[in-house]
Amino acid sequence: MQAVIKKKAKELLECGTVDRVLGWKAGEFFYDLTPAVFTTPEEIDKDFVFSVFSGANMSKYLIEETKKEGKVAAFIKPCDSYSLVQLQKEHRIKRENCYIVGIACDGMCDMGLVREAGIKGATAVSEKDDKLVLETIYGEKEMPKEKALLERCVHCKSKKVVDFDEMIGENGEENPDCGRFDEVERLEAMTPDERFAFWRSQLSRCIRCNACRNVCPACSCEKCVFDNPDSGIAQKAAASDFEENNFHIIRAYHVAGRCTDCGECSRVCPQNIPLHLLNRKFIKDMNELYGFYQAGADFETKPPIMNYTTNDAEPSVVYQRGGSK
Amino acid sequence: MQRIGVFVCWCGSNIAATVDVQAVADALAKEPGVVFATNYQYMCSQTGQDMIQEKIKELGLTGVVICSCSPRMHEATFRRTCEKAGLNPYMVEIANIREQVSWVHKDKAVGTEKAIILGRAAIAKVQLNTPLIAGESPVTKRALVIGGGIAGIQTALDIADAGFPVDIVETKPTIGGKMAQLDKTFPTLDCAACILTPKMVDAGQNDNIRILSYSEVEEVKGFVGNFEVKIRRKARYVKEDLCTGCGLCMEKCPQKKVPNEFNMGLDNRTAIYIPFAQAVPKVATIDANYCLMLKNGKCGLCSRNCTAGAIDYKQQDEFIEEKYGAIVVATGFNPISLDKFDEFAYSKSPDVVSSLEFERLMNAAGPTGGTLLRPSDRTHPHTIVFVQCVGSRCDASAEKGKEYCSKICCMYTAKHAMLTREKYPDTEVYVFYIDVRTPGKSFDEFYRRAVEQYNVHYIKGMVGKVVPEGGKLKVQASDLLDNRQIHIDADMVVLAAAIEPDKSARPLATKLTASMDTNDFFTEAHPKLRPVESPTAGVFLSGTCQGPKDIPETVAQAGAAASKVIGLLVKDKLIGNPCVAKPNELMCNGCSSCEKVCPYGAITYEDKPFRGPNRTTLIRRVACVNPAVCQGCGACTVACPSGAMDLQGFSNRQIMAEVDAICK
Amino acid sequence: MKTEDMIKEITRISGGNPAKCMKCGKCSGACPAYDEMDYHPHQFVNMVLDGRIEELANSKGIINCLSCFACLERCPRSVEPARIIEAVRVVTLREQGKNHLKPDGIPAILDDDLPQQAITSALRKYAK
Amino acid sequence: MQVKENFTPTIVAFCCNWCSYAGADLSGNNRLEYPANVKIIRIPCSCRLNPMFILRAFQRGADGVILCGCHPGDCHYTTGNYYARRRMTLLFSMLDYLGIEKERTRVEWVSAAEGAKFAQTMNEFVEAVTALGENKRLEDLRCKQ
Repeated sequence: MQAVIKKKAKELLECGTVDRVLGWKAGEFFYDLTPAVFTTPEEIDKDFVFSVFSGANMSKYLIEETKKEGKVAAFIKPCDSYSLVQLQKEHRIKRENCYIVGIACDGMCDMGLVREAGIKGATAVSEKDDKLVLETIYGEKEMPKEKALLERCVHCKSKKVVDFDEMIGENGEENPDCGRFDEVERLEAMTPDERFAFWRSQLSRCIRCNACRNVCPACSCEKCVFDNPDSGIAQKAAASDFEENNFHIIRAYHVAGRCTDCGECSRVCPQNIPLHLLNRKFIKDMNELYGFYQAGADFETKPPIMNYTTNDAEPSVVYQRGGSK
Repeated sequence: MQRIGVFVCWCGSNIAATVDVQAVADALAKEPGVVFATNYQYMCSQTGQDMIQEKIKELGLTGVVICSCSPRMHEATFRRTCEKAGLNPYMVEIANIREQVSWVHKDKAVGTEKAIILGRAAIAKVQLNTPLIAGESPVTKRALVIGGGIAGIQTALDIADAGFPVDIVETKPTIGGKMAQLDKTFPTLDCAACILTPKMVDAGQNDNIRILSYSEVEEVKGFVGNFEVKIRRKARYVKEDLCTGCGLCMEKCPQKKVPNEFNMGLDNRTAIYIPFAQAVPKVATIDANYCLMLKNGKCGLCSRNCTAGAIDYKQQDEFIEEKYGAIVVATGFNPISLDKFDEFAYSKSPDVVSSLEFERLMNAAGPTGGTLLRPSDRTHPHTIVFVQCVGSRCDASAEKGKEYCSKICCMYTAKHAMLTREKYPDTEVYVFYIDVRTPGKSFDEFYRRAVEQYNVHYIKGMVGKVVPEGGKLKVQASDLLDNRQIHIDADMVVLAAAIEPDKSARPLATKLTASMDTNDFFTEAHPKLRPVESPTAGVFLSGTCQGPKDIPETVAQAGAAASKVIGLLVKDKLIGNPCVAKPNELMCNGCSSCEKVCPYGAITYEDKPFRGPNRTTLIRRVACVNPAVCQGCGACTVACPSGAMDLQGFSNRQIMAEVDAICK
Repeated sequence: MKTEDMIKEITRISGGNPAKCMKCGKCSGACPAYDEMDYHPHQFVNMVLDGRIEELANSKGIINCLSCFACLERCPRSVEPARIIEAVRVVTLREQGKNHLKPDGIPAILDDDLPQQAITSALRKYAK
Repeated sequence: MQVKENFTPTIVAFCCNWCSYAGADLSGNNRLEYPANVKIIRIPCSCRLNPMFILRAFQRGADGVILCGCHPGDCHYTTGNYYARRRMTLLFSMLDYLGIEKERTRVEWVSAAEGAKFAQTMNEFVEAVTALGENKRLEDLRCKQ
C-alpha cells in the first residue's frame, strides 16, 4: 500500500496536478506518524510513510492547506472522508484547491495494544496477510492485526470513501451493524450513580491538554469558546471537577450533529479517556429520536440539531428512556 | 464601570406591603457600580419619572435599574423616560418585584430577600449593557403581488386604492386565475365571471396597477422595505402595446389543435390565443410549442392578417428590475393530478372528470356551451356520481394524496349536485361522502337544500372502484349507514380532487427565503395572530398559497394582506429593534450553522478580507445579519459553535451575569 | 389472551394502526367479496378497535376475505384492512385445534375458476 | 440520599418573553403562590437558552434549572421552541448519561394564559429538586462561599 501511495503522490507532483501533498511522516518513533506537507518527489521518497499507524485524520489540515495558493493532494481514508464532506458542508475546505485520493482501509492500529500483547522494543512494522509483523530489538515478532486495531476500527462504521477524485484500492461499503453503540448502551443500562462514578473516574484524569480539541475536525473554530475571554466560560485548566465536566459536555455539544465519529479524540487522548463515548451518545440519541443521520455522508441533509419536526419528542422523554434510577 | 441608579417602586401598597422597599434600596445601594438608590410610591407617575430624569442628569448615570412591575408593563415607559433625559433607552433594566415577588410571596422577609436578588441580577446585567441604536431603513413605496387570481387582484386593488403603485406578476397570459374558470359560486350561486370580471377590468384600468402578465419572478434580493426583484417577461411574440385584442389572428391561425387549458383540455384552441373573452390584458399570445411559424418557419398568417402589426416572431424574453417595499404572495392552487387514482378510472374513461372539469362542462362559455354533455359521446348523462375527498385526508405514509382537508370540495360538490338537479331534473345525482363539512355562513343551509329540496342522494361511504363497461361507468361503493355494498351504473363520475399549492410556490419560497410547511403551503408568522404575514418581514400571504380557502375567505385574506402592506408602505422609514443578532467576524467560521436555524433568512455570508500573519490578507467567509430582517429570537446564537454570534440586549455575558447574581 | 393483548397483538402483526381509520368505507366499497362476508372490511377495523375480537374470530369474514388487497391498495389512511383481517385470522388460527382447512376437504370446494395460487395460499393460511 | 433539614434549593427559571414570562406575570396577577427560591431570567425565546447557561447555573450553585417557553406551534418566532426542544432533549440526555440527576433539569411549555400552570409547575419542580437535595454532581467548590 505504501509503495502505491508514494508512487501516486510523486506522480501528482510531477505531472503538476498538485503543488503539495499532504501525507504522513515518521515522528520520534516509527509508530507516531504525524501529518506533513511534501512539496518535492525527493521529500516523498525520503520521508513519506504509510502504515497501520497512519490513523491521523487528514481532513482538518485541508482547512489551512486549501487557503493557500496552488493545489494540495490529500490521502483520505473512509472515516476521514466523512469529515472532509462535513467540513465542505460548513464551507471550511475549498474543494477546488485540493485533489482527493481515496484510500481503501482495513483498519488502523494502536501501539498500546501491540505493547499489551507483550511485544516490546519494536522498531518497524509491516503487514503480512492478516498479521502485523514487528521488527524488534529481540527479533521479528508477529501478532494478529485484529488484536491491535484501534477501537474505532473494531467498530468501523463505514469503509466507503464518500468524496474523492480517484481511489486507490476498491471502495468499500457502509456498515450499519458495526456495534459502535454497544458500549454506550452498556453505560445507559447502569444506574445514575454507577454512570457518575464511571465518568468521574474517566474525566478526572483529564489534564486539559486540548489534544482532543486540536485534533478534532469539527473543532476547527477560528477561536474556541474556551480560549475566548468574552465567552464567559474561557478556561485554560481543568481546575475543578466542574471544569472537567463542563469542558467535555460543551465540547461534545458543540460538535453534536457535526461529529462524524472519526474517533480521533479518543486516539490522541494521552490519558486514554474514551471521549468518543460522549460523541456517540449524542449520535445515538439523535438517531433514535430524530431518525438516522450520519454527519458528512452527504452534502445536503441538515444536522438534526439544526432541524426539527413539529411532533418531536418532548425533553421529558429523557425521564422515561434509558438508565434506571 | 457604569454609574447606576436604582429606583425601587412601591406601586402603592402592591409592592410595599410585602417587600421592605427601603431595605431593598439600601441593599442595592451597596452593589458595585451603584451610585444612587432610592424608593418612591409610584415610579411610573410623572413625579417618579421626573425624579429618574433629574438623577440621570444630576449624577451622570450611565445605567438605570428600576425595581417595579413586569417589564411587559412599563419597560417601554421607563425607556422613554430615560431617553428624554439623554440616556440610551437600552441602558435601562427592570427587576420585576411585583408580579414575581410581592404578588406571589406573602412573607415580607422572604419577599424582600428575593427582591434584592432580582435587583442584583438587573444591576449585573446593566453593568454589561451597551447603548443600542435602532437601525433605520427607507421604504420603497411600491408593492409587488405575485399571482393574479382573485387573491392577487383584490390585494392589488386595495393597495392601489390607498394610493400606492402595485405590480401584479402573473405567469399566465391573463389575470383571473381559477375563479375565472368557475361557473357559479357557492352558497349564493352568483355567476363567477359576473363578479370577477369587473374586478379584472378595474385592475386593468387602475392607474396605480401595472399588470405584468405572462411573466415570472426570477430573482429576489434585499429585505423588508427594500426588495429588488428581477422579473422575466416571457416572449409572447405579440407586442402588448400594439395588440388590440380583436381576435382576427385566432380566426386565421391554421393550428387549431392545441389543448385548451382554460377549458381543462376538454376542447381545443389555436396556437395564437386569448385565453377567454374577458381576459385582462386582452392581448394575444403565441404558444411557441404549437406555432407553425415558430417551429418550422412556415406560416405567418397571423402576422399578415394583423392590422395593428403587433406580431413579432423574433421577440425574446425580457428582464425588468424593479424595487419594492413589500411583496405579496398569491400563487394559489391547482387540483392534484389524478393519475394515481386509477380505481376511479380517471385515465381510462373521459366521462370520469375532475370537479374543475365539471365546472367547465356546466359553464356557458365552456366547451359544451353550458349544456351538460358527456365528454365521450356528447349525450346527456342521466346518472352522475360525485366522489368526495379524492386525495384529501390521506395518511402521510400513503403514497398518494394529501393529509389535509381541501376545505372547498364539500361545498362545490353540493353546488354541482344542486345545479345539475335544477337544470336536469331527470338526472339522478349521488354524492359519496366521508363527512360533509359545512362550517361557514349559510353553508349548511346550502347543503341541506341540496338534500331536501333537490333530492340529491347523499351516501355516507366511499366509492371503491369505477369500471367503464358498455358505455356506462360501473360504480361500486359502500353505504356505511345501511351496511351494504351498492352498485350504480353511472353515466358520469365527478371526482372532488384535493387541491395543492401551485408548483411555482416552492421555488418562489426559496427566492423569498419565506418558510413553507411540508405540503408547500406558505407558513404564516403566527398561526393565530399574524395569519397574513410570512415570518420573513415584508413578505405577505394572500389566498390559497397559505392554505385551502374558499372565495370569501380568500378575498378577506387578500384585503387583510393589503392592509398590512399599506401599513408598511405609509411609513417613510422602518425603525428596527436593536436587540438583534450580531456576529463577531473575527471568530466567525462561516459554517452556515446560524443560517440553517434562522426563521427569517436574516443571515447571509460575505467573503471579507482579514489581516493574516506577516502582513498577509486572508479572505474569509463570515456571517452578516441584516438588522432590518432579524427579529432577535437568538436561535442562531446557540447554533453557533464558536460563540461568534451574540444577541444584543441579551448577550451571553449578560445572561450569565444574571445567572451568577441569582445563584450567588 | 386478554382483549387488550389481542388488540395489541393484532395491531402488531398487521403492522397497521386501526386508530388511523377515518371511517370512509373505501375498503368496503372496493371489496369484491363484500357480500360473502358477514363483517365487512371497515367493520373489522372498527371492531378490532372496540375489542370485539371474539365475534370476528367466529365470523365468516376471516375465511371469506380473498386477501386480494384491494382494500389495502385503496385505503387512504394506511390502515390497510386486509392486513388487519389477516392478523385476526392468524391470531385465531394460531390457537390450537382451529384449523379450517384439511387437505382431504379440498376437492369438495374446488371449482374450475379457482386459481392454483389461491389453493396454495388457502392451505397455507387455513391449515397449520 | 440525605436531605439536609430546611434545605431550600436555588432554582433558575429561564422564561421566554412572549409566553412563559407573561404566564409568570399572570400567576402574579392572580396571586398564585410559588416558592420564593424560584428566580426568573427573561430571554427573548426558548431557543436563546444556551446549554452553557444551564451548566453555568449549576456551577454557581443552582440546584435546579427549568426552561419555560411557548407551546410547540405557538412560538412568537415560529420555530424557536422546536429548536429548543431538540437541544434540551439532547442536553438532558447527556447530563443523565454522565450520571447527573435528570430531575434537576426540566422543560415546560407555559402559555401567557397559563398562570396557574406556571405556579403549579414551579411548586412541583421545587418539590422534586428539594427531594434530591443539594446539587453535588455539577457543583464547583470554588464558587461555594
